[in-house]
Amino acid sequence: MVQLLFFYFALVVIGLGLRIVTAKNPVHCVLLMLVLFFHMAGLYLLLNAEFLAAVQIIVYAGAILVLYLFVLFLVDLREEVKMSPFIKKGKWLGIVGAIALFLTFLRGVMNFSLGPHGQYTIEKIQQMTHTKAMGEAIYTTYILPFEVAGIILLVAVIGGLAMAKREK
Amino acid sequence: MRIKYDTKKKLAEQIFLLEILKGLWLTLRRLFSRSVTIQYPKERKELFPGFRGKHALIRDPETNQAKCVACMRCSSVCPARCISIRYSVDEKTRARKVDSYEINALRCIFCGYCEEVCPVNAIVLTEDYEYSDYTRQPFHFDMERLLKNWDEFLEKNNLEPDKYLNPFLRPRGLPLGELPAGKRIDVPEEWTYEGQVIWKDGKAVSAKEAASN
Amino acid sequence: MELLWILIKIVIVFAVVMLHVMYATYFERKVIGHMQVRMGPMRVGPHGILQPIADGLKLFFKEDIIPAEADKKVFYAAPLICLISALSAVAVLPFFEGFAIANINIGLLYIFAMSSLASYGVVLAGWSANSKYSFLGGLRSSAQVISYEIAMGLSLVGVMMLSGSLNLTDIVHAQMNSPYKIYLIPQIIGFFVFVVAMFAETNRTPFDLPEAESELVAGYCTEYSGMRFALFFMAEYIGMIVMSCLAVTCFLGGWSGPFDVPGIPFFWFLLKAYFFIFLYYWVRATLPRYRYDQLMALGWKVLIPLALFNIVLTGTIKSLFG
Amino acid sequence: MVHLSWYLTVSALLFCIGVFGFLTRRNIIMMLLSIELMLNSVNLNLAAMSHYMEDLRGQVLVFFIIAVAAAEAAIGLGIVVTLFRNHRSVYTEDITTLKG
Amino acid sequence: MEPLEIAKKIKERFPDQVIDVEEHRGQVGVIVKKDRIVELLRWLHDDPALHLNHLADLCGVDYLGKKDVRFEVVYNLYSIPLRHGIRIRAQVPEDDCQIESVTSIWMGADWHERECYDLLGITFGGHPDLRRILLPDGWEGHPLRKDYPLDGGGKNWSGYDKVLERSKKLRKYDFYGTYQDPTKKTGIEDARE
Amino acid sequence: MLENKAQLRLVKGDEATHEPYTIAMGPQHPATHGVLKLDLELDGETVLECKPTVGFLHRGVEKLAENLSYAQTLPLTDRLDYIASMANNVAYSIAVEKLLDIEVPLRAKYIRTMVMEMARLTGHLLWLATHALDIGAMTVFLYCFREREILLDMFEEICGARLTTSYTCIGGVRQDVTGHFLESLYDFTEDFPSKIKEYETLIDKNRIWLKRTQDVGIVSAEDAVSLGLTGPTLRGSGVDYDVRKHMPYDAYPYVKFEVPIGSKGDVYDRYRCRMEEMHQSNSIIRQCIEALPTGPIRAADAPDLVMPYGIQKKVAADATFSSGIIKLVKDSERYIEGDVYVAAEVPKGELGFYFVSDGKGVPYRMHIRSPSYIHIGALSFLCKGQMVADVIAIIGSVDVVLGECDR
Repeated sequence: MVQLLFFYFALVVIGLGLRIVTAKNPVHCVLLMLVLFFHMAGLYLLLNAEFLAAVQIIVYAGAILVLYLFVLFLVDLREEVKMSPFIKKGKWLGIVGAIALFLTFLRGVMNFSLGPHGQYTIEKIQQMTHTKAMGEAIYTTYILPFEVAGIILLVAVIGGLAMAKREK
Repeated sequence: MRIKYDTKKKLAEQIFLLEILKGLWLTLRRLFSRSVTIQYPKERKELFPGFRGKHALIRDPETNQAKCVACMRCSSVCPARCISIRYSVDEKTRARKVDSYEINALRCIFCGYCEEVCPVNAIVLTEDYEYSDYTRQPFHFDMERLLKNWDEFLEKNNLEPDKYLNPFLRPRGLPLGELPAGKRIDVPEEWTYEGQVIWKDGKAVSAKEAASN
Repeated sequence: MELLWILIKIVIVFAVVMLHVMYATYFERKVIGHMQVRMGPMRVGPHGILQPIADGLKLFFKEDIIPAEADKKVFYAAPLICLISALSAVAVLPFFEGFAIANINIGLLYIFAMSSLASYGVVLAGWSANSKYSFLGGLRSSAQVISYEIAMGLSLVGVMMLSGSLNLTDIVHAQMNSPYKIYLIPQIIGFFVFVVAMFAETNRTPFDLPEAESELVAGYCTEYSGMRFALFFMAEYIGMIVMSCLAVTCFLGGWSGPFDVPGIPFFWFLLKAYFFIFLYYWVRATLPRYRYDQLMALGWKVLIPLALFNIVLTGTIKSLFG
Repeated sequence: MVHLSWYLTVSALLFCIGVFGFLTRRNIIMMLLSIELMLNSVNLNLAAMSHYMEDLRGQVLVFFIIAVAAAEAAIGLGIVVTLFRNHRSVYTEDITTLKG
Repeated sequence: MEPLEIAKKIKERFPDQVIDVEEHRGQVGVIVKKDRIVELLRWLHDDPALHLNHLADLCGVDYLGKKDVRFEVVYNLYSIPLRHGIRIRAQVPEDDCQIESVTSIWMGADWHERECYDLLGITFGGHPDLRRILLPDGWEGHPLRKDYPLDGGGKNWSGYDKVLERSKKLRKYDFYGTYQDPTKKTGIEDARE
Repeated sequence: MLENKAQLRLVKGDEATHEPYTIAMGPQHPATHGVLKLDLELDGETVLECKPTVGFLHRGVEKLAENLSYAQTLPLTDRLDYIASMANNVAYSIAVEKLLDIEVPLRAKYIRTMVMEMARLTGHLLWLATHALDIGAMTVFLYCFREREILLDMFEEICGARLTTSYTCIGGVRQDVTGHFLESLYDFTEDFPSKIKEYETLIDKNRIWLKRTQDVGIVSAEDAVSLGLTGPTLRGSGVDYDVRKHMPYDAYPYVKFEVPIGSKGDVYDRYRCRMEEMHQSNSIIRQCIEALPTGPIRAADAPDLVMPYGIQKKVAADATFSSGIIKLVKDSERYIEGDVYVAAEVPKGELGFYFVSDGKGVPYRMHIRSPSYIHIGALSFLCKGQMVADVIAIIGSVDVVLGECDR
């Protein structure tokens, strides 16, 4: 059952990924990306990371992708769909590069071995719920990165505002 | 008079949305009040006499024909020019005979001038307002149809032909001397020039009464 | 066996929700009608009781018009996105003790996720129709939904802090064990923010500018007709119902009541939810509409600071007395 | 039983797709979207490892990556909007000058 | 101030411009030449003793066959603070059918003048946007001229012809199955015959 | 397939310039109060340029009037401002009476003032209804219609029509009022202030309403006069100009009323002005009822309805049918050459009629100075720099009717 689900999610994710980088209409790309995020969330659920699944949808699908949509609407798409989506002669270069990279990765994956196990076993996480476990980890051990992430977000907000602001 | 432009609210009003709550209270009260609408096809509004509706030619009870004498006043006063009359003149008596009398109700703007100027009260705009149809043809009233309209109107409202009163047949408040003979019909006292109403002590009374008191 | 039970639950909840949607339209027209000293639907059946069925039939059999210049795929998909995201949110609502289709640990987050997806349907509907009015409506709506989502999420943080859980059933249980029995009293600020955000999130008056008929004709659904329009309509009403249920669950103690009504475990829940749905109608009959920038200002300058203040207050009180 | 290597393969594949998209797409917005794809593959990788190592480190990192991805999207798209304002174009070959 | 006094003042200020002063039912109209009309009206508007700041009405009149000068542009002026008014009638001959625009004095004159141009064909020099307003663009003739044929000259407006053509094209969809091509004979008609 | 954007530009043949987002608001749009079309150029939601297009309802009333007698044109004035047609009737009648020098009897003057103020109420009620609906307060709409219906019923009682009244005639009114009418009107005036309060409860202090109306569509006093605005739209800017006070007609010199004047000239000021005007109208109606004198309702020298087109021409020889025609021929000296401009204060503003007579029974030239026409012309000035939602509020606040605008 779990394997079946995994294969379904994995196949859809790969297929959608391919479609996204090749589709002509950017809005369709974004829509497919939305579906991809859902399947990504499904994979997270298979990994018992329910909080991550929720965050994936709320932040990625609910916020980031909408931002992409907005910016896409700013650009005149009517012309875009008439043009080839790829840069000149870049397509084959990209395919070759990507395949080479994949082969390298595959080599790494084949020789990969896990390090020592930690303390958060699946049973423990399920018992205290994933959200709580994440919370405890973030607010105790990883409090400094958390603060840094907060600052990065703040910087991003200010930077975004400054850039998008119209020159008077 | 300069109007107030003072909309500053007190702090309590600002925080507790008092004006919005007042509005909500009003709509809630109205939820339980009687509604004012009329469920039209089931209920109908009572019309006042003189409503300018479907055209009709009054049938003279004596001759059973239209009263029209073809004076052409209605057709010449009609701003929309929707009345067309053809008549012939009797050689001997110099009397006119109406050959055809046609009203194009689709052109009519229902101003009521025709019934007001008619010296013999032949034409009338009846209080019938429901005569829609799918084609244009039924709105082209000829004489027969106009007389039939009159009969239908009487039947529908259970009226007697000589009891029908319409303020355009005898304009309210005009002195008798200003009216042509045909228009001098019996009307309630309130409609006559002498019986004009005025306002006195919180109610409408006729001028005569007001003078006698 | 368990799967079958879940399926049965899904069917029941789906049927009940759909019935509610149908009659929510009817009661909306009736309530607003009587508030406006008229009668509302009266012709179909006694007091127009069959009106929703007539409307449904009409919408089903109406011609489905698609603008020639529309992006057809997206145009088809947009109402479905709206409807599905609205319907999925129903799955985690606990209607009475032990009855929720999915009793998951991140129930609250799940509802947020689903309601944030609804903005896709709207913005894509606005874009794909290739009509300027639709487009403006779509943009307005998604901006509105995204910004009010933040206020709504923050307003519920207080509830999460008090109950210590994201599971809706646990939240109700925590409320029953709390001193006031409902979170309305300790979380009055959060409740206020939530109610305002709830109106905005579902695009209802006074925040109905995405479909403000006097400005943008009908906003994002200007070009939709027939069944596809009905899908948007259903999504809106399901959204209203979900938001009302969420308010009941998080602030009014869910299915608990002053006394148990035997045989009807969901009595109190429905009663409270109906009150919120009535509130939607009531406000619609009373208030004018905000302007777009004012709406944004209200969200960002009033509601979000208020919600943050509420969080700080709740945290302080909880750390001092809890 | 799902093996860790399966997750890693899926993740690697998705990453390569992202790389392909980033290298070849003409539209800057689509390039940014490809980066999101790559970030997602990394997230999957981390979450899977974290799951199999029975440690939360990886998942916490995923959480941070999502947060930073939001920041990245905001900044990146802000730049795109500015570019579009100045050049009336979002295509890589149209944007050849190093002006703001 | 009485209208006749105003007329007198105008005569004093612009002796060569005023042609005649007419009084009718207590209202006074000053007939002037069109040459210095803007100057005259600006003076009327700005002079503190007159201060005719409200342009109540602006319209054109066609005196075809009645007067030597065919057109007149009529300005009905009123002073809101001083409560007096006067009418200025500027003569516009047919062969030089043009007068200066007063939009620089009254913003509201804009649409009045467009209407006057639209319906009477008097052009206003210096008007910012002199287009047809009540009638569609591409209308032929100026309907309020006395020589405009009452039946429209037997010709349809070109835009109407376009609409007719378009409706003919759309008829091929035959939404309700009611349209019958007049060139084709249908079975029903045969049956009737 | 095109390779890049430069090629595309070649195909399209134009530079990719920044075009503003344009929206055609109308002619079929719920908030343009008829067939008004506004071409809005937007930057985001801010209006850069607003170009009104009118004429969709043009019927050529002025041309028609040149071929109809004075009396026959009167029903056409119903169709100008069709939501307060009584006021147009009165305005037209007083203009013709000035041209023909007819003195109206006092009773008719009072009745006319009464119905004119009723028309003002119907007009303002419909304005408030639609204005509130445009801003989103839909309940006010139906509350206003509730009262408007009562007024329309009264119109029906005295003249037989609810909307296209044609109630006045040259030299008076066509029908006398009835006792029932007076009583129901009096009851209405007793009740009406509380109804105004009801509308005000819903919107007057409401923070959303205030936000939507205050500081929106501001027009200064100088600009307002220069634009030719009249009526409450002008008075909202603080200019004290009311035709009823400045050039009194009918019974207005005999009744006491005040003219509400705003200060800032924004939508809210115009709204308050009209609301106050409703109170004033109510009081005028009451004074008219109480002071209604007895006497004729038509002037003795009023021309017959069947006015001949050419005075010299004798109409259908049978003058015996009517006393009117004899009278008319006798009075033919009053048809002389000349021109008059007479204005009246209708709900929308100053409705003026400019007549040129060449001594016949038909006007040689009639020009209608319709307030809505001027107000729509001012829209592009008012809407500049506002937001789309404000455009709606501004259209509502200047209160236009397209029947009057397009004529």
